[in-house]
Amino acid sequence: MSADSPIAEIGETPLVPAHVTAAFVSDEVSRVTEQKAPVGWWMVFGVALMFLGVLLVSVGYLVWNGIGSWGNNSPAAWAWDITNFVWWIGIGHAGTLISAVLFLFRQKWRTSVNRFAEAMTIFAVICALLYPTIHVGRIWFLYWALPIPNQMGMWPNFKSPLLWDVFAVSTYFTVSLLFWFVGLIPDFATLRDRAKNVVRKKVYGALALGWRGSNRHWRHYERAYLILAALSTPLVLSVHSVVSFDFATSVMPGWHTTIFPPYFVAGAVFSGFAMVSTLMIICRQVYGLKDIMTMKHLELMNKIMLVTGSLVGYAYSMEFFIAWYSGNEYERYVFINRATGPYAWAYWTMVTCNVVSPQLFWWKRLRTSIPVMFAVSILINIGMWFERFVIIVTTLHRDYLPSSWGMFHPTLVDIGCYTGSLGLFFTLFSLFIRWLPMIAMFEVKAALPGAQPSHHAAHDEHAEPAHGALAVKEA
Amino acid sequence: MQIFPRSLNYLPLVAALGVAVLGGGVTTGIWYYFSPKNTQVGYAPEQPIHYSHKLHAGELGMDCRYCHANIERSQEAMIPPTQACMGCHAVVKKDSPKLAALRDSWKTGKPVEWVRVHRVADYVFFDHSVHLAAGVGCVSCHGRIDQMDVVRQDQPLNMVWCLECHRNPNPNLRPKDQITNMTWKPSAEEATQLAEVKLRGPQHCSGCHR
Amino acid sequence: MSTAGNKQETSSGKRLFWRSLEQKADPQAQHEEAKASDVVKQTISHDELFTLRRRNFLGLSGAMAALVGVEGCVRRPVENIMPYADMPEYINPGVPLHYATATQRNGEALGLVVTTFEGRPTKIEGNPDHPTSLGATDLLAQAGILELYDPERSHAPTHKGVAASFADFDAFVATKLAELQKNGGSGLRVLAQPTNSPTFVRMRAALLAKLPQARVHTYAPVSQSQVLESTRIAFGQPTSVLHDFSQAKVVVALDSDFMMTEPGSVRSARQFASARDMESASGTMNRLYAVEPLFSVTGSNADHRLRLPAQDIARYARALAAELISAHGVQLGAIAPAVQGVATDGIPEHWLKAVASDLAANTGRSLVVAGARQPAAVHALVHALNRALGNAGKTVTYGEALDPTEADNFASIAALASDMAAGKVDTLVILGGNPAHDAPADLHFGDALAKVGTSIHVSSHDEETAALTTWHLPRAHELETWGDLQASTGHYTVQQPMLAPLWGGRSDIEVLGQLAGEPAWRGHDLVQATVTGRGINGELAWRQLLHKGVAEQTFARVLGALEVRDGEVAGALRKLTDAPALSASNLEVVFAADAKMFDGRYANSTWLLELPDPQTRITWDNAALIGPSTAKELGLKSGDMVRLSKDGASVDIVTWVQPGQAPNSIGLTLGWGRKKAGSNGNGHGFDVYPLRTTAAPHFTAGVAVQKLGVTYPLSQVQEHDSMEGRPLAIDATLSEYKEKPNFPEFKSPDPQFAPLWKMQDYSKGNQWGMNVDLNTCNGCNACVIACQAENNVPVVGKEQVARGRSMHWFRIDRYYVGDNEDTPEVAFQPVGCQHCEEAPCENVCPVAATSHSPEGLNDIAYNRCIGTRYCMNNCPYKVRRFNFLNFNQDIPETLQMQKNPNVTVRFRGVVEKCTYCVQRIQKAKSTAKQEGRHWLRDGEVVSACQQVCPTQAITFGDINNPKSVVSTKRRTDRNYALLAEVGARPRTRFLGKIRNPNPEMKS
Amino acid sequence: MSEQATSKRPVVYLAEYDSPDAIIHAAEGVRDAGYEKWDVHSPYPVHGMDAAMGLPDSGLGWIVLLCGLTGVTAAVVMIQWMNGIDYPLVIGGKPPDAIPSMVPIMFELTVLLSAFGAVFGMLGLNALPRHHHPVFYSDRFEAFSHDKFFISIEVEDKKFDKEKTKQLLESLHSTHVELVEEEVA
Repeated sequence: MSADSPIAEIGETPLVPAHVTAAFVSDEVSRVTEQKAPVGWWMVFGVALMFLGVLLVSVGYLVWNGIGSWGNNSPAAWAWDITNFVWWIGIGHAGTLISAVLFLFRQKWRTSVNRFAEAMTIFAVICALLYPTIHVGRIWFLYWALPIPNQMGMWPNFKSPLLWDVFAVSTYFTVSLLFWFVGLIPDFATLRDRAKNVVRKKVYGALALGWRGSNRHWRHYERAYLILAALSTPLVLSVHSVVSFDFATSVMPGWHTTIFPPYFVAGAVFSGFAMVSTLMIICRQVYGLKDIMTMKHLELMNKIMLVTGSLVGYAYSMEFFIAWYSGNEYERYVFINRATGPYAWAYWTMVTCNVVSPQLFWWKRLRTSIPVMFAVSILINIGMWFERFVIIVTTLHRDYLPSSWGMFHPTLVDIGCYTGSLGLFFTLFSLFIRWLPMIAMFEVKAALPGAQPSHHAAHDEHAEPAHGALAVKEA
Repeated sequence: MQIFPRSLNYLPLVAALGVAVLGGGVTTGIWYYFSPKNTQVGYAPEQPIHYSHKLHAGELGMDCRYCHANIERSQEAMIPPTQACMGCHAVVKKDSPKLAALRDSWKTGKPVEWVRVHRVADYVFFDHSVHLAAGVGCVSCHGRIDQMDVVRQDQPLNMVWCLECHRNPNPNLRPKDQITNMTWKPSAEEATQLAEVKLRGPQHCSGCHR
Repeated sequence: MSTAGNKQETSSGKRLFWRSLEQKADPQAQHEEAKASDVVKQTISHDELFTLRRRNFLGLSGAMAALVGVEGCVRRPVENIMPYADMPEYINPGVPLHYATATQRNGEALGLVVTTFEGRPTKIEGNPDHPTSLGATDLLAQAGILELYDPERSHAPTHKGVAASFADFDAFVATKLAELQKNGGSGLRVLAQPTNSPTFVRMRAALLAKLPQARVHTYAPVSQSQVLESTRIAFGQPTSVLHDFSQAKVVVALDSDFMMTEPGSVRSARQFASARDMESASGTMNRLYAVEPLFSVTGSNADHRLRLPAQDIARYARALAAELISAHGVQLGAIAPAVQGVATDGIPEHWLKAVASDLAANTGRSLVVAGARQPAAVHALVHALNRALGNAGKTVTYGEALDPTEADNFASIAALASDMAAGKVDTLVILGGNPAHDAPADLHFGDALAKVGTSIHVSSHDEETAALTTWHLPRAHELETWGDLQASTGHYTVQQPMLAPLWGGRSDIEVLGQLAGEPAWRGHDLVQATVTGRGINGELAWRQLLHKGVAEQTFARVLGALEVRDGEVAGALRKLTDAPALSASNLEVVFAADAKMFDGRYANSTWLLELPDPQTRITWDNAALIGPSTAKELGLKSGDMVRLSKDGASVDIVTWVQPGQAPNSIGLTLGWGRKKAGSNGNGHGFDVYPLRTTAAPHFTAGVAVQKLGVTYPLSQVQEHDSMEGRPLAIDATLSEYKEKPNFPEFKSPDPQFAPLWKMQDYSKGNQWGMNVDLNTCNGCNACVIACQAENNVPVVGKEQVARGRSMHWFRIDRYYVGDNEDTPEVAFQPVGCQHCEEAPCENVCPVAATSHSPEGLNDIAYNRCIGTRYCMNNCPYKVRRFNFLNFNQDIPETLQMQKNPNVTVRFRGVVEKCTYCVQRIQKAKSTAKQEGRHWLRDGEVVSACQQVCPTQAITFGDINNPKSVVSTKRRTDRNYALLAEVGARPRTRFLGKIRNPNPEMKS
Repeated sequence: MSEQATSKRPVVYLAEYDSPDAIIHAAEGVRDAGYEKWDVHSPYPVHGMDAAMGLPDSGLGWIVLLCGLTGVTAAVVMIQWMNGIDYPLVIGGKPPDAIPSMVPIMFELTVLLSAFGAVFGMLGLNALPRHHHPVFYSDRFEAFSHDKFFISIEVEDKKFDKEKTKQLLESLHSTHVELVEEEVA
């Protein structure tokens, strides 16, 4: 798995400078939620709100007027709607991956990133869920897709990948949300105990559920955390696999491919990490959290992007090979059409952004340069959107019968629905930054040098799985 | 510093109970009140003319097909034309004030505006003739019309209800000559014969939706 | 639909039906027609429920589902059922009745059977007993039903643009007649369209007898004048020409689109197809040579096609004649010298040698036909050739022409126009037609109208001419009035009204009768008089005539093989001057009747506007068709606006680069660009009449093209012409077929693999399947409209079509085959839902809105669909349509009356597609069950597309019944499945196309 | 402040520590002294503390396993009944009760219910949420979520003795020992 590459160098040098102590951590992190928001925050928040407005208007018009407000047509019955869905879902993968997979792999450096990434996951999934919801022709009957007893005696069709989606994505959302909240409980307690005014005290107090750091609690707590991680790991892999089934189980050339599940997962991790580092870079600049989100963290993430980016590139080439090797003329045409047809520009944008740009990270200088990694992460986000666009639209617009070939042209409402979702995402995210601890304080504390009793490593094997998860191997 | 009162510790318990009770209540409520059994059955609007099936079909024992004449040949059970009523009421009760509306219609040629009682959704293509041909009696869907002074909807007429019979029609089957008989009960051997019938109504979409 | 059915009971239907029945029963009823139509108005207007109901079924149901809660408290909205007050005897609410009638089409009668629900006509079919229809119809006839309900038809007479009543008009006529009778009717002119109505002819005679000074002119923009003229030349008398393609082994079509726009196309297409049917006893196949400027439907079906400018066709005809004489000793007598030594440049040699020898080898079994566009001399030569080749009396016969005046078509209107200009016309009666728009431009008919004392215009719409005339009378639709028609075969049909005129209105014969001072001038009386005049006496005979839709005896005198007057023909041929050769600087334009608009009279029909042109696949517009090489020379691309000008007249029109178009020849189709056709037709396409002159009404050279530098957007339903080498519409030559009869199977083999799961058992009961014979399908698109009419398929408009949202359930894909884009071959492939047994669309629907019936139908329940459109993606045939917007919003009441009550009208947000006309299947089953049957007989269910098909290319039925037609078709070698390799096991299968090229034609 | 107030009743001893090492030794002390109703409070899970307190392994896993099994069963039963038994429709020519297409949802429901089991099971075992607790009377205690460590011994413990317990805690090098009292109702 992509995450185990950096293991070796972790133990060697500490991730955080010496002056970072438990107290320092809670002060630094809580500060963000306690002080006035900086100008930068207000700017981001304002713009985000504006685009949220755009979203509301576009969606309102869409529902009122019908799907025809979009550019979708026959043959391209799906276009930007599902493109955006898959894009957001993909982004929504990094969070759980970081908090779950890296957790299982004992990657202690995750501690300063995971809270952040999980939040991003949840907001991304919210944006993703928007599209399957509004893309249906009769949204008021959407509940028919759920197994609810009704006077028609009808049930959903469990053979439909779309229904698997419903279950997969909603499960993913719920589990991520629980995971996130569980992680937040002890930090809520911190905020509660630091709070000066009573309102803050009561609000955070309520959220903290009366947490008192009891070791009898920590015991179950850590076990729960471990189990959630163990559950989320296959879940995170399954979700994008299921999303890829929407395409892989169809009969469309260019969709009907066995490579899709791993290919989609890799892509998801790729785009997810890109989005995380974009956001991290912004936040650590705005809030000067350079001591906790260190360059080392960013570098490690860049390495993962390099790996997954290359994986994705491999998938692209393999698709072509298989299409050629299959000898199926329809399959072959689709791929030739992708690279040379009317949508070639989209295809090559995708390749440049996703395969070429991350290769810069082979060089340490580039991989540790803030401007470079920021630019690349943005490029990757764009590239991954185009990947989904290419998969969906270029396959549909020219399939089996040339008589039915056509082109897709987006409308204003299409654009509104997409940019609007970015508005929704950043609104939620800036609210999170403002009011919640963006770094898992108790986890960082636990992972600090000297945070754990010195002589006990020896005689507590029985508790190893629980504690070990958060424990640090002393150098 | 103690922020919350001790009593708040009961919150989880209370919340759990509340959710259970409320959720259960809402579910059963919707289940019952929103079901056609409740919303549809018993609908008995007032008609422009107080026509009593109780009197005509019941006491006078007129056959349904005297008025709903085309029912064995058409998907629609026709509502009798004024003409049909006048067939008798030109002589019987010819001056009854109750029949004023009828006589107007006959004079002016303007139809009597009856209020629809039995209604299936627009996209359901129900065919009377087929059901009669299969041996489903009027009473199965319309109830004891012969006892209704004012026509009332007797069955929910929703999809689940249709499907019940389409899946197992035998309880509603009867000899073709008994179709309009409201009180027919199968004799022992008739019952066994009918139990034999392998008839099944369509359960695929286009059976009823086009 | 039961509820809807009741609604219609209450709708205008009831009253109307009764009236039409009564009319059948009682002639006198006619006199109340005016009153009747008032009743109609009321009954329609007070029927809002019907409107509401009809507008958006699913909309309501959606609301219904959403509002159950509310209903729980307040019950449900009151809904009324309005039964008949006094019910007509035959009527059985919910069960349709069928009436036989006929429609006039381009001087030919087309026998029809009309379906009516409680007096509400909803669908037109062909009359199997009628020789010109043989049970089939064409797309214009199918669209007739929409025309009937067109809410923009004239609603009332107007006098000087002010609404008036028929009473006013009658008063006016009375006074006018009085003064006309004094001067014997001088100054009275009647302009009528060519007719084949005996009653009309009778009335015209009566009028002229009563007012000897009056004159009757005949004009239609598209007419058979030159054919009649040619018979006058060749035989000394104007005759009708009747072809029998079923007997012709070799057909040479000279600029003749006999399958589409020529008279009797339905009959011709059927006969032609029958001579191509491989599975027929003979198993032999006819061969068609087409020589034409435009790429016509007929040309698309030719085995060999030579693209030649219209002006060169005459040259070719003569060269061919010369070749026949010299090489094959065909006797043309005095004609011979007139055809010698014609320049043959532009005509490949084998097109003379091979064609001539083919003709000569099939004397008596060949046929030469020429199109209405070609000069009389060419037709005369054709008559001579057919005579010389021994075809006369076999593959072509001549009959007495019912309306010889048509021969003078253009001369006649020219004379009228000059008289009008000279102020010689005091009263002008225009019966039908729209001369102000479609008369030759050089006559300036519109201006001339101003000089006419009183002008009376009788037509369906308040169109261009109506605006310029003193009086305008609504012209009753053919389904609204009594009339009669005589087919060129001599078969006689009485047109009976299905309903009283929706907005009043009179027929031509009525107005004519009125002018002729007939006391009983009502259509019914006039027609009955004609009928009795023809020796059909008594109520029973009359009723039989109405019932069967065609009289027992035929009336036109069949003249058989006539002697050809060689001298006259030669004379006519000598008059033909060889025009200078065409070039990019000396272009020719060819005027053609449009496949949809014809001459413009159907311009307001949304169905026709949205129907893709069979050849160009363009909707909602026409275009100047230019061949690829010529376009290159002129530097034009499809979509460029150009100005075509000649002698001061000019037309701005969009160009379309049309493969197969003759070099240096530009094809223009008539009937578009109407100014006052109605809100649908106005401003769609481009009016080309301004270029049309009495001198050259059919084609003219010396036209200059000027590129305007702007482009114009065109909406196409098919943007890609090539099959990309995929095995889709599979074809082979006759010889290939002979050695490998199952050739399609090699290209599209059925996958043979062991099933991964337990397959469904489709071995019991009726199993529905369809076969489409690509060999006989000629791509006329009638099926598309038939399906639209039967299944309430909505119209989406030009802009939506451009977006790729056309809703047609059934479409005809048109592919070009061959490398040279100037001379491609055409492959038509009709595609509807293939009803796959392992339907990919079903697997992916999350709500199971589409699933399979035990009889193998791919069902779709609109009311279950939530519109994820996943099924559309996963359909390899792309036959699923989605209501992207609410295309059924605010349909005018009268158009709602057209809707088929047995098919749901779909709301926005749901997917729809071909259902194999499941409503017809269910109807048949219902009947069967009433009769205690559980197995339907073959032919008991006929799909709409199958029923309309003139060539019987589509067969539908029970594939479980080994004796059914469809099963036998499936057993033939040519049978294959489209995209079989996908493994969806489609129920619709195709029969490979076979071309019959002449080995000697090595082009 | 609670010390000065009148008519108070002691509820818990709070002993404060600065380092993980200190607290873990102290915990072992208290454990060996045989107390039962006592607890350790730390800003983050302290490595080896369970052993130091002599706590058994968490039984949460079993709850999750149970929920997971419920999830997979629910999925199978639901799909088979809805598509296979109650209203079997022919979809794409496949058997209505086909197994393969059930797998994804079986998996998802397993995970979903397991997750619920893990979270709500944890809260259940921890008797959370519990917003009111004696330790919160102490103001110093608020530091537990910052960087301090505490041992709390409740009066309910049968070995609890105002003096002995205090001595024990002091003997375990507590930086500050506090008897938390609450007002008697």
